[in-house]
Amino acid sequence: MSRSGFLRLVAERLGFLVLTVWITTTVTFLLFRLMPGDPTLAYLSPTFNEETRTALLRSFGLDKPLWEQYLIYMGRLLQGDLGTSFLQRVPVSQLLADALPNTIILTLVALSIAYAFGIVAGAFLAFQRGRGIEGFAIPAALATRSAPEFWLGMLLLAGLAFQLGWFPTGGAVPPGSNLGGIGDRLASPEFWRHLFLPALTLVLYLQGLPLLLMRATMLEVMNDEFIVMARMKGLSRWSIVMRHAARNALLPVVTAFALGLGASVGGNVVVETVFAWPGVGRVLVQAVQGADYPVAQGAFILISVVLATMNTVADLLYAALDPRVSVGARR
Amino acid sequence: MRAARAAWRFLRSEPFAFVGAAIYALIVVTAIFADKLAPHDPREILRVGRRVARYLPISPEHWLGTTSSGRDVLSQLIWGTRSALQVGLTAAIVVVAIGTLMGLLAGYLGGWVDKLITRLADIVLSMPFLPFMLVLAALTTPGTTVVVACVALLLWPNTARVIRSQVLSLRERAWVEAARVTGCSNTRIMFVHILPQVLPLAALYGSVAIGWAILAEASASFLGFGDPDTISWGVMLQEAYANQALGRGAWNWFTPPGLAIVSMVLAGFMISRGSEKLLFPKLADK
Amino acid sequence: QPAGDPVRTLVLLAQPQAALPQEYQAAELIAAAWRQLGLQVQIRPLPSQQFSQIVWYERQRWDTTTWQMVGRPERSDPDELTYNLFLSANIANGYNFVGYNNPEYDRLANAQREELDVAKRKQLMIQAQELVNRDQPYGFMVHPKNVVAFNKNVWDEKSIVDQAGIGARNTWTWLSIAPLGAQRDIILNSVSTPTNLNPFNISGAQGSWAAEITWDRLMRIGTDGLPQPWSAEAVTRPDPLTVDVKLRAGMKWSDGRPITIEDAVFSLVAPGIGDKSPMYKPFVANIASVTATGTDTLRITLKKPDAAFLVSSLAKLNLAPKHVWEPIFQSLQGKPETAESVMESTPVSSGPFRMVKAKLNEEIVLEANRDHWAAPKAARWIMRIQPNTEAALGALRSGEINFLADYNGDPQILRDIAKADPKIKIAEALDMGFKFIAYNHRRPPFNSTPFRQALSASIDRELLAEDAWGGAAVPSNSWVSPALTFWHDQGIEKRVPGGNVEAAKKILKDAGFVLVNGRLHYPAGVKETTAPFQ
Amino acid sequence: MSLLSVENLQVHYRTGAGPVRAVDGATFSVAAGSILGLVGESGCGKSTLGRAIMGVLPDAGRIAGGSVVFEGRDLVALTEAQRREIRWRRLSFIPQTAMNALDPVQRLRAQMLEVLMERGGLARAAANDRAAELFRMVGLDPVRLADYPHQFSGGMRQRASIALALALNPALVIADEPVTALDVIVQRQVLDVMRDLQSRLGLAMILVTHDMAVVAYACDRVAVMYAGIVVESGPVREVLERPLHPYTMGLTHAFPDVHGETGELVPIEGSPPNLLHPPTGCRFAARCPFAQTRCHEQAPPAVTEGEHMVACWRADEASALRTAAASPATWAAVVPA
Amino acid sequence: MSAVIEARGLGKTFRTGRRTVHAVQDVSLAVSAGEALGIVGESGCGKTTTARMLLRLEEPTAGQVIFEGEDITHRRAAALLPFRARAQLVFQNPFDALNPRFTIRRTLAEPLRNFGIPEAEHAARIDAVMGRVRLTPASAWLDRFPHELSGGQLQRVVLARALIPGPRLIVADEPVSMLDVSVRAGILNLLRAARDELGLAAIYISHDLALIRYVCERTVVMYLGRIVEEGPTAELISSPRHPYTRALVAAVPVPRVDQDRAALPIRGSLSDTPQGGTGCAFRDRCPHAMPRCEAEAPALREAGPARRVACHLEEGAPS
Ligand SMILES: Nc1ncnc2c1ncn2[C@@H]1O[C@H](COP(=O)(O)OP(=O)(O)OP(=O)(O)O)[C@@H](O)[C@H]1O
Ligand SMILES: Nc1ncnc2c1ncn2[C@@H]1O[C@H](COP(=O)(O)OP(=O)(O)OP(=O)(O)O)[C@@H](O)[C@H]1O
Ligand SMILES: [Mg+2]
Ligand SMILES: [Mg+2]
Repeated sequence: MSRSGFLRLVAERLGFLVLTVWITTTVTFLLFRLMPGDPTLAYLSPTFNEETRTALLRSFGLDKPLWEQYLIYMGRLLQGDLGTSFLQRVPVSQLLADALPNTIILTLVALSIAYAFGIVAGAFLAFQRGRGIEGFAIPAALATRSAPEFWLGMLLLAGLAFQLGWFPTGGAVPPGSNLGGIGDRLASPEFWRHLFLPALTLVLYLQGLPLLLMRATMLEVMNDEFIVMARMKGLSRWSIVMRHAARNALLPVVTAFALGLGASVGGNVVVETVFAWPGVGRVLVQAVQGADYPVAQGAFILISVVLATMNTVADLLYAALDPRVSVGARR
Repeated sequence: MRAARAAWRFLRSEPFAFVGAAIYALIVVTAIFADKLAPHDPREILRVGRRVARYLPISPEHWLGTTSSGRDVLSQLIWGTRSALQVGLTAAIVVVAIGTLMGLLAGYLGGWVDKLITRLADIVLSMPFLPFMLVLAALTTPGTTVVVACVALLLWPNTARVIRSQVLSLRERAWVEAARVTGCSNTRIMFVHILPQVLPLAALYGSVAIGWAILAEASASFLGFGDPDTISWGVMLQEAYANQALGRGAWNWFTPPGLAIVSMVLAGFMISRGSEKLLFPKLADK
Repeated sequence: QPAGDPVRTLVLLAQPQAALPQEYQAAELIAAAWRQLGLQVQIRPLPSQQFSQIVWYERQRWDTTTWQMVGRPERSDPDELTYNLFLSANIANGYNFVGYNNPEYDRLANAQREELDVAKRKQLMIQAQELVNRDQPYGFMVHPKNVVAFNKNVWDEKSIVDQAGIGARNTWTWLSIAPLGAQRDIILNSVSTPTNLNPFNISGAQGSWAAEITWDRLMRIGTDGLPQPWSAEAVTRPDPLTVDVKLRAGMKWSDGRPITIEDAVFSLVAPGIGDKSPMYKPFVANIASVTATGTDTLRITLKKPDAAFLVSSLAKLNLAPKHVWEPIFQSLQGKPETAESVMESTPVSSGPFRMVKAKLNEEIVLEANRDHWAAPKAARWIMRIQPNTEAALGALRSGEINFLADYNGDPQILRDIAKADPKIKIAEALDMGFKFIAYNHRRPPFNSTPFRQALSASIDRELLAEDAWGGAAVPSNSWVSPALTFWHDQGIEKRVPGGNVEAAKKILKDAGFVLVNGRLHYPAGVKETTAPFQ
Repeated sequence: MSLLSVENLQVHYRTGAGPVRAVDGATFSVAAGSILGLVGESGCGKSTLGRAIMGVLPDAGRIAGGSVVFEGRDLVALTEAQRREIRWRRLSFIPQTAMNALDPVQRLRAQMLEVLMERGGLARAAANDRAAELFRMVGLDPVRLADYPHQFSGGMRQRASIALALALNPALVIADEPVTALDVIVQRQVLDVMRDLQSRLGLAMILVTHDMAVVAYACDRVAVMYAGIVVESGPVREVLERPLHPYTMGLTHAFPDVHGETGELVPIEGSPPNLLHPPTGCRFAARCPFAQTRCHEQAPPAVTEGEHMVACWRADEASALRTAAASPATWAAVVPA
Repeated sequence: MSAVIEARGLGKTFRTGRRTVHAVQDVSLAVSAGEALGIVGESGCGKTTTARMLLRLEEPTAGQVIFEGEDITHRRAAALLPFRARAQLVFQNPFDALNPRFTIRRTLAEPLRNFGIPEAEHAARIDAVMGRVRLTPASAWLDRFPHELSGGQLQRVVLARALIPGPRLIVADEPVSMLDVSVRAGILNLLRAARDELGLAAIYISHDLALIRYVCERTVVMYLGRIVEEGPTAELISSPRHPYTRALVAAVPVPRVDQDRAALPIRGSLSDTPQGGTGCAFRDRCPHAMPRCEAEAPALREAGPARRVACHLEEGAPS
């Protein structure tokens, strides 16, 4: 693809990304304003009175008309200010900033392992098509993908943590550790020990897609004429598989990875809850349960932005990796 | 009739699809006869004397024991098929209907309709599924309607994309042009000529959507946004979790609904996996 | 026998099982009992937000609902609940959301508030409880027990203190708990996330455990439930409208500055300045003035006599450093934000523990303030946020936590674990909170006292305590918990027939309600005019 | 001594319904430096034959009999490793659809270098020079080496494939319908390139096609395949002017000739037999206007007269049949089932 | 004799992204009843686009289409129905031209239904058309699905479907290029017979002059979207006047061993040709290109009876 063509594509996709984010945030804003109940309910207590309520509403900025709230909200959003938590009374951006790295690490680690495994296993299974191992491996891959994550997680937790005590039961770091920063955490074996179970649960759940995708595209590619040609050229099996088959087959898998990264950030909600993993998903669940809508809204926007961004990245990645994409297909 | 025979031939030749279809069949039969099959009323609080029959272990009377609130696990499991089917099927039908319609319109009409629908789909795809469902559940009444609505609102783009690309290639087929030349209106071409070609594909996506819906319902229930009024596997799991069935070692309560979910979702995957040859016709030559 | 209209289907609101499994099950059992009376009852679970919204702001709309009052140290004096829950003045917007209206009760509630003589006040409280027993504005269910557990290999069992109506998880325990070995950190769990910790924010249940030991107060509620001086050396009430306080000497803020009488005065008046501290403002509403009367003494003048002032205000308001907070309050002027959401990077406090780290969704770490006059024996206090109850249990067993402070699961499971695992010890204690079914007096037939009496009579409180709460609760028939031995009307829970469907039916029959084909009808001539809950 | 000689080759495909005898007795040979045209209808086994010679049948296919002797060695008997040695160095291939045959995600330079370096053992610099040379040889500008396949037109892709096939100076190139997808002018240009290379480099070639005119233009010899069997082969002039097999006769009349007379064209009604269950006798019998009972019952043996081989029971009556075959009425009489 | 269909200055410009393709420019032609017109030209020269515009399957960006004296260029889809019934298309690829899920009967009934022919007449008309394409007895074929037929049989069905509404015009776009050599002749014969017997106007498209010669008495040659030469087919082949036509004629292979193997009188390939510019589109490939060709595009001029050529060389040549 020509360089300028690609740049144009990038610009176009980024433009659309901005539009998507704007629509998402607006929809989110409206959604949350429709939420029944008002935030002061969270403070219900016999000492709670009308005056308290008004003061609270004012401090939440909820005493203004909707359009004004919207303008304020968008204005603040542009400055990265997501408001203050109704319940926890801290800036939402700070809650999210604490949580996002954890989610990203969990997702990236799990996704990378799942994809590494899925790609290798998928390619292997593609070569084994029609053999006995398929009858076992494919149902197994599908079954782990079919299990509710929390159920899988609870079973792992019960087995490996409660019964055997090999892994901690939750959280990201040991109690009272000084592992505040991401760098510290990544360097600590304890962190990885805490990461193991939630990551394993995710890996079990996530590996099915790359495995099946890799297998299917591999099968498709292996049937392509240019693979037959590569054989005719007398190229080594290794060259054929790595240089031609895998490279072509990987295209959709790489794209799926980017998409998966976006989707997982929002989809980890359940796993984060089971394993008390201090990530964005859990923040969101708690906020929704507690009707803490600045937080729920912030987390939702953050997740959507990550998702939309990763969707865009996936698109661009595909265009960057596949020289054919930019050519307008003839009708 | 021809279709039925073709379907049967297909199942016979594809063990995966066969197993999947068999599981579905079993679930459907169970759901139909749930009231006959279930030994107890799944909602009834069973008593032992004045006391609630909590946590009874597996016994001839209660094949899977009882729950913390004194209900028969097996009966709940059996009744759960109804809600699973209801959630799964409505979600699948809605997804397939919306997705197919959108895909068909976008693919066939092209132009601004296509642009609009693809853009819309892109935007919808950047709505995180689970979070969206939680928020929607919090905004409205939690329960299966929300699950179905979410699946329908957020999952149609997947089907629509596939259908669209299928339609894009179909509309280039000469027989579509032939239909135009022989006087067919666009509507007729779309719904009489093209639609039947993409329906099998849509149905496959439907079978995957069933799984999605079931899992979504389970996750929503787990996080406390299920409809406790219905007896569903998700709600069962949630109850078991909330009442610490695992901590009690009540595996008889915690595992069966999970396995039921796995098998139903698996069935959908199996069917679509078994249909690989339909999706990648090249494989059939191998 | 002639009959009126059939009673409409009654809808019993409840929070979802996921949120409050015990309440949900209780609601199911109660609905089953009411159905035996010939009523059609539907349980309607609502997510907590909608639930509160309806109960609180749509007071005309609902029939009946589950509800609870939780125990807090300052509720050791029953005044707060007595005054707020049932006073007719609170029907419209206040906490009397059921709409109970009885002038006799209003009189008793006001009188006890003004009565400084404890014996006389107790009499008034007993009378009020009797009145409520007769009118049954609520269907009381149970007083839950507080079940906590700790690792007795780590902590000396004898150093654990029980606080009346609170249980073993209390400030006194955090101060006195003594390590047996090298592990000197109190590691406890919390199932929900705490909130911003600052002296002007009421930090929710879990947050306040940390806040209470981070900030000092002039008084604290003792293990006996009575207020005792803390940062004050002495507190005296020369007359019903005057309180004199003498400050303890030699106290310091964590930034090294001494705690002065100005700080104390500031702490008492700050919540009342403007509306920057809405949550604390009610606690200073009755203060007319605070003046320093010396370098270490101050005098508070009240607007009205308030028997519970020491408990509800002096034991509640945190001591905040004036040099830090006065500028903050000033900078907040004219902005919508309140002092509640101010976050200090390192809070300046004076309590026995100091904040080291507060990752609200992960953990809060406090360390012992060795310079404090009541320095704790433990080294650190670490609260882990673990929403998964099951996992919290696992963590206790594996030693990841050594104090299971927040447990709302099945107590039986905990007992079983303790039986199997010698290192785990359970501490159960009656809570001062209570769980109840609220009847909406605005909506017939709940306006009928006999009807409410009958409903209450059919509730089998023993069964609820046993099966819904797994034995970790006792039957209730009053808002004053038996844990508050002094104030509680002994034996009141026996004075209402419990789980007695026959007695309930008789009450209904006597009041003119009629059973037709098993369905309960209003007395003759009464029409059903109330729309069913939608 | 011919460069390649294929003797009674049989290739079967395994299918759910039973074996498909895609090639069922193919015999022909290619002399060094000459072009053999392989003509036949769609599905008669031309590509299968080509792939069988290259030794890259799909998993379901296998050589069920016969021999393929190339430069004195029977390829069928070689091990995979030995066969790999020969591939591309001595024996290369030009595919029909160059678009699918070139790796879509690699630039042509990479694809050229891969062959030149991995198989030809050239250093990068030398390989680069050679690639440019090859491109020029087939009439492409070497700057286009930097392009991806999709950036080429059909004719250019075909030329690139030819360049690729010639990279290692093979002795024999199998070209599977290299010009079928191209239009006349480009087709002619590609054929000219191939003819030119043949005469300059002494290349031998098998040119698979279904177009007699292409054979007439470019080939020295021709082999006519029908339903898996080579039914006639010989020098092009011989076969075109004196066809011995009725199928070949039919083919020559089915073509309009741009300069010839515009009399009615003669179609061969019906379609080739299903190779799953090929008929017992002559495979063309069902469509043949001259079929006799014997033809339906027994497969005719191949007979050779000079360089001209034919498999037909009535080969000796060929000249009479030729006259009859020129009349449309002869063919119209056949009504295949 | 008045033309059944006529194109006047037809043009089509495609815009894809930033690229603009002038697929067809200023094409004028007319076909009368009973006449067959061939369109030849290299791949991509705009033959298909022209045909599709004539059938209103593609919207022209310039010019007019006149069918039986009526301008149908801008008729809306709904009003086109009568035209559709009278102008039919035979497709190139018979394997793709039939809905795989329709039986042959349903395929043939579809146009009848769409064009409002009473149900009662369907069976008779289907039988008749099946006879015409020599798929007899009809009953043996009608209930089959396309995949049960061979290519030649399918193409007959395609032809039958085109004939069944009783059209006045048939357009056949490469009607035999996908078929096996042995069955091509059969289809060509049927096309010829249908035209002769029904007196249709016909347009055949191919890049194979030999084939065009077999079925068409008149031919236009297109190059890069324009007509470069037009004339009676035999004349065009025996004495091509435009350099491109000459190359085309020379390039057509003949099934004879003795043939002219001289280099083609043409250079480069279509994709090398720069589009646009003012001069002759063929100039870069033309062996006779002269400075004038660079500057000025030749117009399509009368060049003898029924002949038109667009080449500067032809100017001044005797008409
Ligand atoms: N993988 C396969 N499995 C089964 N049958 C096959 C397979 N590949 C080809 N065939 C069959 O073998 C026969 C010969 O196929 P082949 O591709 O060699 O024909 P061809 O002469 O090259 O045809 P075309 O002109 O269409 O390219 C056909 O009948 C085809 O259906
Ligand atoms: N929908 C379209 N969008 C863009 N360009 C198009 C479109 N359709 C045709 N073209 C271009 O218009 C030109 C003419 O195409 P057309 O299909 O009419 O040629 P043709 O002569 O029929 O070619 P062939 O012999 O290959 O069928 C080509 O350059 C083609 O790429
Ligand atoms: Mg082939
Ligand atoms: Mg065309």
